[in-house]
Amino acid sequence: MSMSAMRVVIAVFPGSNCDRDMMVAMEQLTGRRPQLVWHKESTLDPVDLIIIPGGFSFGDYLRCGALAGRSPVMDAVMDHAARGGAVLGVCNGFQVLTETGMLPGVLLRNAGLNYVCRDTRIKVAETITSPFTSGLAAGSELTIPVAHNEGNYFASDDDLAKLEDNGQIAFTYIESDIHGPANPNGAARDIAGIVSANGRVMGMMPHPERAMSPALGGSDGALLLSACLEALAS
Amino acid sequence: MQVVVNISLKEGVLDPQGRAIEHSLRGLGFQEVSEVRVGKQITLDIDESDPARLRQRVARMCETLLSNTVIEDYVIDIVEQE
Amino acid sequence: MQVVVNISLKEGVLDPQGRAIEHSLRGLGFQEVSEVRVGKQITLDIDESDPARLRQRVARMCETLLSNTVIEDYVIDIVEQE
Amino acid sequence: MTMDNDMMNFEHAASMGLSEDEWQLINKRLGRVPNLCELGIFSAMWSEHCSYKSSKRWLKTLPVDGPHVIEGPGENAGVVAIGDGLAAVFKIESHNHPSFIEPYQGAATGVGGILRDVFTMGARPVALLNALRFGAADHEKTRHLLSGVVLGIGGYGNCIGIPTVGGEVNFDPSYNGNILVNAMAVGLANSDRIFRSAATGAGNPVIYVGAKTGRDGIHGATMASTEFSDETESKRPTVQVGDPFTGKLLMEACLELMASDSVLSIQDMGAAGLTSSSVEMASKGGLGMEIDLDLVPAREEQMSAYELMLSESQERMLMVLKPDATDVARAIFDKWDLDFMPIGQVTDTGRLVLLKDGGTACDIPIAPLVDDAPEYDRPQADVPPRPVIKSGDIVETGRISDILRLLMGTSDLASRRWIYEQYDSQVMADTMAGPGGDAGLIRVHGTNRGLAMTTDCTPRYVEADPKTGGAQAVAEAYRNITAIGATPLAITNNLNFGNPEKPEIMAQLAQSVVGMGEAAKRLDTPVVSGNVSLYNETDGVAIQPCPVIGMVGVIDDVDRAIGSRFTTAGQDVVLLGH
Ligand SMILES: Nc1ncnc2c1ncn2[C@@H]1O[C@H](COP(=O)(O)OP(=O)(O)O)[C@@H](O)[C@H]1O
Repeated sequence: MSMSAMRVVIAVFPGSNCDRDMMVAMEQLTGRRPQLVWHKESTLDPVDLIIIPGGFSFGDYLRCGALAGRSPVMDAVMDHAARGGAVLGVCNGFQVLTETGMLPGVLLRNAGLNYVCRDTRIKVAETITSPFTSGLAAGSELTIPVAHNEGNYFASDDDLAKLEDNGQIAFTYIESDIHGPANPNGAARDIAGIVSANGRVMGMMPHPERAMSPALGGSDGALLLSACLEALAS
Repeated sequence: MQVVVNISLKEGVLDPQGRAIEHSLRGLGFQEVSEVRVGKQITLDIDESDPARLRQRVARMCETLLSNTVIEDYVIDIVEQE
Repeated sequence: MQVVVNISLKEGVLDPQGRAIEHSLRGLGFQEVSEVRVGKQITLDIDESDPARLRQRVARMCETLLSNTVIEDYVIDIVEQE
Repeated sequence: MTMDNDMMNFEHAASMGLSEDEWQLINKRLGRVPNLCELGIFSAMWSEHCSYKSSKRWLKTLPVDGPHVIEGPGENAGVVAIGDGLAAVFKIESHNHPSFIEPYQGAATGVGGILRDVFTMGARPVALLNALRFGAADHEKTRHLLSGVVLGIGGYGNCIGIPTVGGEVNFDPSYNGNILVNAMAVGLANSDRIFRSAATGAGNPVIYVGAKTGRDGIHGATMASTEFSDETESKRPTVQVGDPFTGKLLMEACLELMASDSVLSIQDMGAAGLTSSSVEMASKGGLGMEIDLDLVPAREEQMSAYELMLSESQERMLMVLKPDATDVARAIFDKWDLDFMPIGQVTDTGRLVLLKDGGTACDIPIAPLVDDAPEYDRPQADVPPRPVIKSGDIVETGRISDILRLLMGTSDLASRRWIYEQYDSQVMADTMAGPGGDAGLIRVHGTNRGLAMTTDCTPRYVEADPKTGGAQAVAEAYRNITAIGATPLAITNNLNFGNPEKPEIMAQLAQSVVGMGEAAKRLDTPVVSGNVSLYNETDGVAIQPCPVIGMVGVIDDVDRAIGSRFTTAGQDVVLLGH
């Protein structure tokens, strides 16, 4: 399958606000506009990739991602994942994935207690095995912005050890001269993104869809997304 | 002494969070739910054994920092130590 | 029936907000404070008069939505109706 | 308790901030004594905030026309053409008093309100800016107010998903008891799809949409028009709570509805809520309106007509639909889980008639509410401009590097990064330049065109010489827009001053508007929208005058925009001007 033949769906919740950004990014890479699916849909046609976008689904009320995690479309997303389908959650999407238990752990409020919007430098973990990152060199570094209030990844020590041992840590924040202190939110083991045990569900806090061209602050996001689309297509 | 402070929105103040939770609970089939309101519960250990003074100090903390008295009410509960 | 659900972070889970509040309180001269933890208090009206069934339904709400059992504990309090 | 239909006397009117003359005029126009609800409506409409009674005379002197101006002052926001059939829609508004009382909610609802002003016109908001003034950095309240306001701006803007791309913050002891929180929003629309507020067609349905009405913010417009004192602090329960989640749903629902060709006119419920929205819509259309208040979606029980009309609950709109469009519209609002309620109709009587509990709670002519709103030519006492300080006269007292370090550490020059990193400046993925430079720059989605925007004012210049200071604010904004490579187009402004009944304050207001107008004329940047915030005083002490300029410019090719950073070592540095 070529990238342009891929069927990509973006789930939209009331309060999602990076859904259009992700749609534009995907269209830029695949030449094809992904389908937006409203949260009230409980079934989905077969697709190659489902994306849970960033934003403030349901106003982030109760806990980020909690209310979205219980909406009908997530049943369909979980079915898709159970069949081995690929799912990518960015920012609020990552929070939704942990809330449904599709990914372990939880995203707590930033250690600094403030919302933080800035570029971060992240590194592709050496040990990761997942189609989402197979197109990127292990250990390579990317500059991608974050924008969140709850990105502080937390999991029990056991879960963290498991993530590490199984090669489920996808990205970690690293130090950089330009972008300041490495970890913007206090995340355990500097985790910026993780994958599920089978490698086919990924959650990440940084926003690749915001780094799609040099004029808009860099194109490392395009690099990341096109690498994962290519791997998923092959 | 352990003290629990419950902070709730004043009556009449909009509670969008409560509304969203109520909506979601009903969507999940809990039709019997209404009037959901969300408040905060703050637990503190306080090194003060005189109950009157303790209560007075905690009230001061509520007024100066813990609660936003413009829109919130607070209730102080002193938990007896085991 | 009115029900109050108190949701608190499990022991061992970092509570940056509690820490920040503690820090601020001490900064304001409340040196006697320690161990500040912040939880949620959710109040609901529930149309169910059988106490056993009521408690069971609310527990279901907590497990499915109100609390995240990875990091949170919950306690259900049934408030008697006046 | 006073009931809606109880007849009022002058004491009641005075407690609502009306003067003896204004009270007499109301009686004359009605031919009788007003009841509580009617008096509440007059006092809100004639408040400084809604009527511009002290500033109108001076606002009229501002240049408002230009070849690219599509809509000047008078609508919810100004509109200018930016080429390719597109228009920029923008306005700035203050939320000073509420933000001092409750910084988080005050600032958040300020952002929510200005966004509604922009999407009411049919534009999708694409950027936010702000202009903030706080007391001395070491004043006991400053830290709390600053962090609350910044959290509130981010809390609303980040959640609703509009990038905050610029702003300014300064500190001065004159703001210790009265901070300034001005929020600006910029939107994009098709030039031929601009929505306006004038009601049309007697018999057409009047629809209420959005959140329910509660008792919050009753009489906010009057509060914004009085000085602060200890007593106002106890009026606290008037604070409204913002709900950006509902705000987002309302924005999407309204934009979806506007695309469906159902809306005849639309108006957001801002200051004075249902009162100003219904009166303005009817008055601009030269028509009347009849509303059944029992149909207004209410959050609380037993709300009186007075309370329903003056509540400032957030996230609400009023619109007139095409008669056969109600079903289409209802389906859209159902989808977004928002209230949708036909509450009345447009009439040709020229009267505002409110029904409640089977009776009439209000029946008054609309024209006097707007046309007879008092207009004052308040006396001015010119204060001679302070002498100009010549830079050559300043004696250097230390090493230049120490002085530089000292300057960079002052609250007015220190880095603003702590503030703007709390704002999402990139959502919508079109931000070419966010906070931290001269102007914000947003790519017009799907094109190579860009919109540049900035907010500016230097209060101490205005205080030293109001006319020059007013002009300087325009010039500074102009420089910021041009520095990024864009062509300045038009201005919105927010006039923040003390009590205009004091002649020296009135002089500041009037003269700075004159200076602003002259500069705007010379630079070809007409004023297309704005807002006035007076009575910024606490216990008789006025703020430093702060007429904020918000300016928008356009650049045809964003690839030609210029940043403000040095990009490589070895480049020449050139100083222009003198
Ligand atoms: N300083 C000003 N300069 C130019 N126009 C102004 C100024 N102040 C207010 N206006 C205009 O007067 C009209 C009424 O403003 P306002 O009462 O703030 O509207 P609303 O409350 O509906 O947002 C608006 O069209 C606004 O643009």
